Amino acid sequence: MLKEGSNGFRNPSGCAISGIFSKSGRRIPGDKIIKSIRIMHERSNGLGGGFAAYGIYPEFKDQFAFHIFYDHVKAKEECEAYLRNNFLIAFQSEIPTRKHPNICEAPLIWRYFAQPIEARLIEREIDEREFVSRVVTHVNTYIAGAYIFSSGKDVGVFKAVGYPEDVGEFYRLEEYSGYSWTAHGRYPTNTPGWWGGAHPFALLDYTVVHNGEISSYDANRRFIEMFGYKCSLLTDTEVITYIIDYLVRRQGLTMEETASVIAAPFWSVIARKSEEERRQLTFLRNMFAGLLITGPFSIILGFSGGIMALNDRLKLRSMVAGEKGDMAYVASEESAIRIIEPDLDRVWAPSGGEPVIFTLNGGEHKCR
Amino acid sequence: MPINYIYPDYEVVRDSSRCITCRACERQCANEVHSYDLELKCMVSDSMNCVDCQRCVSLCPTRALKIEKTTNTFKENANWTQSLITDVYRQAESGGMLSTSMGNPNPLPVYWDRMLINASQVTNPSIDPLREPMEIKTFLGRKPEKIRRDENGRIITEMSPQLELNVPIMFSAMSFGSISYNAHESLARAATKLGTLYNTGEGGLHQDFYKYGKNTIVQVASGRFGVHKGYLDAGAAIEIKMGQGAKPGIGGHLPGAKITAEVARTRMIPEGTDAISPAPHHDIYSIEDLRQLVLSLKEATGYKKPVFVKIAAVHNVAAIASGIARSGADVVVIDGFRGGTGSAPTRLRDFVGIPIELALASVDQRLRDEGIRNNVSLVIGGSVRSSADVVKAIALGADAVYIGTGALIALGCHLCRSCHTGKCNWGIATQRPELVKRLNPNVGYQRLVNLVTAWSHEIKEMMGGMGINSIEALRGNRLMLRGVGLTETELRVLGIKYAGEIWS
Amino acid sequence: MKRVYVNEQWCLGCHLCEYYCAFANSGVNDMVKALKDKDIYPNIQIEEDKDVSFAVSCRHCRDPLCVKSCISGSLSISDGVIKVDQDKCVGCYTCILACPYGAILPSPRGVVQKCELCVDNIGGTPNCVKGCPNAAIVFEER
Amino acid sequence: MKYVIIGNSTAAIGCVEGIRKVDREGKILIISAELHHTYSRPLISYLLMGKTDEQRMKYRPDAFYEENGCETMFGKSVTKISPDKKTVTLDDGSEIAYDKLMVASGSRPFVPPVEGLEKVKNRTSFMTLDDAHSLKAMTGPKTDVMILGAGLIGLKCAECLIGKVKSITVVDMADRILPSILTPEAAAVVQRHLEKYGVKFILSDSAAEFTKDSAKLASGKTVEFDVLVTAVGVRPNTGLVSDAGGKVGKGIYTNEKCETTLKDVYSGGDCTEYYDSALGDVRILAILPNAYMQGLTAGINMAGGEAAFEHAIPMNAIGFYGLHIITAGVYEGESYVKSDGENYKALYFKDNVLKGFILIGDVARAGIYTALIREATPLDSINFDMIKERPQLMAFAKNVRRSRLGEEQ
Repeated sequence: MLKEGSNGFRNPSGCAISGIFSKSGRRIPGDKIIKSIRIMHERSNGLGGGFAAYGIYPEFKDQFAFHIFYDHVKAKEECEAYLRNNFLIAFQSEIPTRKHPNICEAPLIWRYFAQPIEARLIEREIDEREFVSRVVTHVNTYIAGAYIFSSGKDVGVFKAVGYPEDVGEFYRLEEYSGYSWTAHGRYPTNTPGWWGGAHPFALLDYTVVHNGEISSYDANRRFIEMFGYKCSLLTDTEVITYIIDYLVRRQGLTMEETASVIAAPFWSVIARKSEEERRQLTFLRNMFAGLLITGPFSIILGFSGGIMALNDRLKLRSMVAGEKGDMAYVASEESAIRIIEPDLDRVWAPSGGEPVIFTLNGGEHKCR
Repeated sequence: MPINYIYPDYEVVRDSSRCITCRACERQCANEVHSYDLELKCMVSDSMNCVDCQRCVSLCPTRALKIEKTTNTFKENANWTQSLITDVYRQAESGGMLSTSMGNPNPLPVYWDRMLINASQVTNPSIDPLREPMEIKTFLGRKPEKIRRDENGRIITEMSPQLELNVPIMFSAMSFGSISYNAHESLARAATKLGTLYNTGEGGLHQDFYKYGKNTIVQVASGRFGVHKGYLDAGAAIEIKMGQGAKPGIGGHLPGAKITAEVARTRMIPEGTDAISPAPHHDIYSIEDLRQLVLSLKEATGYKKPVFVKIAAVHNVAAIASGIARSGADVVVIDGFRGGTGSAPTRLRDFVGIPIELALASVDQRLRDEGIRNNVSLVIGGSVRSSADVVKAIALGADAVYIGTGALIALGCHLCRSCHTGKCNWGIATQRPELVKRLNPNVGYQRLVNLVTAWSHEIKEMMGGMGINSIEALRGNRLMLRGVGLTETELRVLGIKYAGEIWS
Repeated sequence: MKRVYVNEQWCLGCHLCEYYCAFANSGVNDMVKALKDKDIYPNIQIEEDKDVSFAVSCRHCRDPLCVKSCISGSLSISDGVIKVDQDKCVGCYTCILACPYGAILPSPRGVVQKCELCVDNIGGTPNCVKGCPNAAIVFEER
Repeated sequence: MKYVIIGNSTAAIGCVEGIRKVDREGKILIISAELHHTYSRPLISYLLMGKTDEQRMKYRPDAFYEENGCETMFGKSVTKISPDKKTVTLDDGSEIAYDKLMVASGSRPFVPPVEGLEKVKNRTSFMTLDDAHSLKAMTGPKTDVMILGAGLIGLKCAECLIGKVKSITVVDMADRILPSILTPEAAAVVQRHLEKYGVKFILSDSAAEFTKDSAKLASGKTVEFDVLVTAVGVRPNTGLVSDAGGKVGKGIYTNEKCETTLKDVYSGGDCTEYYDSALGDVRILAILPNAYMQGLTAGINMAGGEAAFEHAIPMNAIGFYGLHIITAGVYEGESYVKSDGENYKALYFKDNVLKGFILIGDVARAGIYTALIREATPLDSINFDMIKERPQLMAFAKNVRRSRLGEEQ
């Protein structure tokens, strides 16, 4: 079986995405997002589905929550040894699943709530997030058969090969409640079938669900890899996640600024802006030229305390946003919003390149 | 009667049934091939002096002329080819090095032609440049490593000096002296009109062209001809020429015959003296010395202008480029071994250096491996022949390309490789006034503008086909290239997959 | 009105304009047939001296002395173009006496000939302009 | 506005075209004693040579009057101008009112006061189409023709008779042919040429007495003839203006606007005198281009426009049996002469300007010389050696060439 990224295999795909967000921080059970993504069944083909949920681990909210696939026990042993060498593990368990007729060939799926060992941070002179990011890269690159697919605090990614609604049922998501949910149904144009290749893709608390096929992939990949990232899956989602991590976490850009890099306004649009805006937009486009993403995409980026939805600047993929009270919705199709909230206060199709950002209680967009 | 070992390579063929004896061929041939025979009342030719520049053919109003490769053949020998044998005769006669000009004509691999470009189908829409914006604006210059903010949290947008190009194509260095005043004017005006840059080469900047300074790269080469404060200040950027693809490792020699009063004044040397550029810069024997020159030039110009460092593509080019990227230079220029020249020893031109495609791929990868690709922009030259070559160069990782030979061809050059004789019938590589005037810059500049405009359209079409609507998304996007007819090693160096291999 | 203008800076003295002119006025559609083994009588002529050369043809003056001087009424202005009616012309050469450019020429028929901007033969851009290899002759409004 | 034009030749046509440059509406009435559509007088010799015909020798196309809104009154003569009443009186006694009047009354042949002239049966002058018709009717292959006068008219008459009559004898009291435009040296070239075609010349002699078919010359010689052509000069028709009180010298006086001294009366053409800038004096320059330009100037001024007639210089283009002669200006000052049998060139220059020239044979681009005279171009501003060689723009300074060839003229 060919995994994404193995032997240079790159698998572009079409998809369905959906996101639900409570601006007041109300915790919403997981069946709602399943209902939303289910309606877009036709946009997936059963070769991958997944979810990201924020606020689901309140009891471990200060611990990094690692979700890991193991192909075999040996990998688990090797990975756990590596984790124990670097982390104080507060709790670990298999992730609860239920038997599902449409989900098969499941790997071992474990989760760990852990905190980096202080001494490891000091000896490397880095902060815990950088440390965790390096650990994730190390495990995913060097420990054969182990794959960390979720690594943020108070956030969890759940994904598998299958239709997303089946994946949701498999992971018993109705038992989780979170203030922010995103979901992804995959329609890869090739036959993979590796669980790690499903979406969302996550690093730290950044999770990305993405529908599209970016044409700038290798330009983006070769640029971002200069900064210690290793694009092992060769998927768009992976590189987008790294770009966001790089721009937001490492360069300290706000979400809007990040959007103006990856879906930069056209020069002709920049030319019409005020002097100050023009200077900044030109600066960002020039400095991060290699991070401009072209080709069709719609993404929902989840982060602690918010989500951002963004289309490519030509809006080559459908994406609709809606609001009702404290609830915000984003999905590939309006139906996926209407099915869970028929009576919306507002519904609109965001323009290409225009980020739609929702945060808890209107808080800072910036995610540190 | 001495033995004449050399038979002309090309023969003038005149269709006397079409010749109207207008004598345009005679008047236009600086090599004095054609003449009118008063007794025979017809035109006659002596092919011995013909360089196959095609001037007469192009001007003949009745198409009565053509130039044919001679069929006079030495006994066939795959090892001792006719041209090698002829070269031996020449050297046995002269005792000197063989001289030639323009780019390497030998059938060495052209990697551009072995790379094919991708296009979108179904999963990712191609983009129509006639309907959607298609951006090829390019900035050259060092990029900052970190975002910095002021006390109000605003991003500080000051950065190292940048050049803004409307097209990722510039005109490469060709000195006034090696090419004519009118050729320079054509390049300068075309660069201005196109919103790109041309390069003075090492011959200084004629005072008439200071007004095109915003679109001028002023070169500082080993001879330091024409270099002074005003010159450095005049350009938008400064290029230190360490080497040239056509003749890596050696300097230049502009014969006194080409040092006319204007050339002499511009170069700041006496009229009629040979202008000899040393092989190395005698103040640069190491990378540290280069850094000093880079910084000296920046100091001299108030840190307002990006400094380019141009090197020939040689075996160790990646490491050298890496050194330059850390020298304070803003742009690294790599010139491939198929690049042109106004004059070079034949053997050097043909056998020293490496192909630009491989050099570019290796330099770009090396700079990324070291995480310093953003420290410098990467410009390449040395036989970029078409818009497809430009697209491939950018996909391999170049920020922009230099075109020299292509620009000269647009001006009329037929690659007769006789620049060194100074008798360019197209008014390009000559200083003889009656020949120089043959290149009307009003025409020449428009032809250059047309060429680059046409290439821009083609680049945009190809980008659109790939689903890319901004050149930066093409830069280094090697997934967009596939190889054909290449070995594993070549593919590895180029960093591309073979055509038909699965997506990667 | 568009006229033919010459710029000696770019004239190469190749004389091709003369041949293209003679061809345009030959009434033959093949240049070889029109000009081979024939003396040519172009309406545009190159003046040459050492390195300087330039073409001269009718300036199509707004206030033309030639037309005013014509004794037979064969020179006239039609839409700004000064034309000669060679059937009416008797070859008195008063126009040659009058034209300050020397742009009216005796024709082999014994009358006079002059540039008529190719309006009645090829039309559009005059053939000397088309044939000039260096844009030393242009056809434009000034 | 009503314009009345007396005459129907070059100056009259120039006047019509001048008026119409300014005024497309005003009425124009052309009154002419001749019955013909306007024709070019100098073409009568070409007519007889068969180089043109009556249709083609029309000075303007058939539709000219109609297109220019002209009424014509042919076969009528004006006998009187009344500038106070602003009327003209015709030979039938009728009066016609005008707002502006153009007198383009031309000239008439001078008939020399020689005894017995009235006895000559076949006699004509050679100025009008009717003269040409008469001459044609009188002559044939057996005719001996005597032409009195070796000027332009006499010689053009001789030329057109070559080969058509038995003999042509030209008599002139001057010592050379074309005395008004050629120097003796130049005249000899032309004379030799005409003699080749059988024309006989008797110069420095004059007719003392005629019988019906012979002339006794002052020298005592006798010339027998069948036909006599008198071509000893012309006299301007100035009577209408002088009778009305207008100033008349050698011809009708006009200023540079072509106004006579009579209010609203203009004049131009062979009936006027004018200032010869090359000569620096007043003279009659009875040549066609000047007539047209005077007419044009008058017309423009009559219609309320502004024009001035200046730079009039004597100039002539004439040819005899393939030998072309172009002359202009006056022959004074230093000279440059070059001659090679048929081709002859003489340039006359003084005070740093070209004053005159004579070209015989090779006359190509002569207008460049004419312009030097007309514009009084300082000779030290051009390459005079070059221009002596042949007329060429190369002789001018580069910037002059640029402006002449690169700017709208």
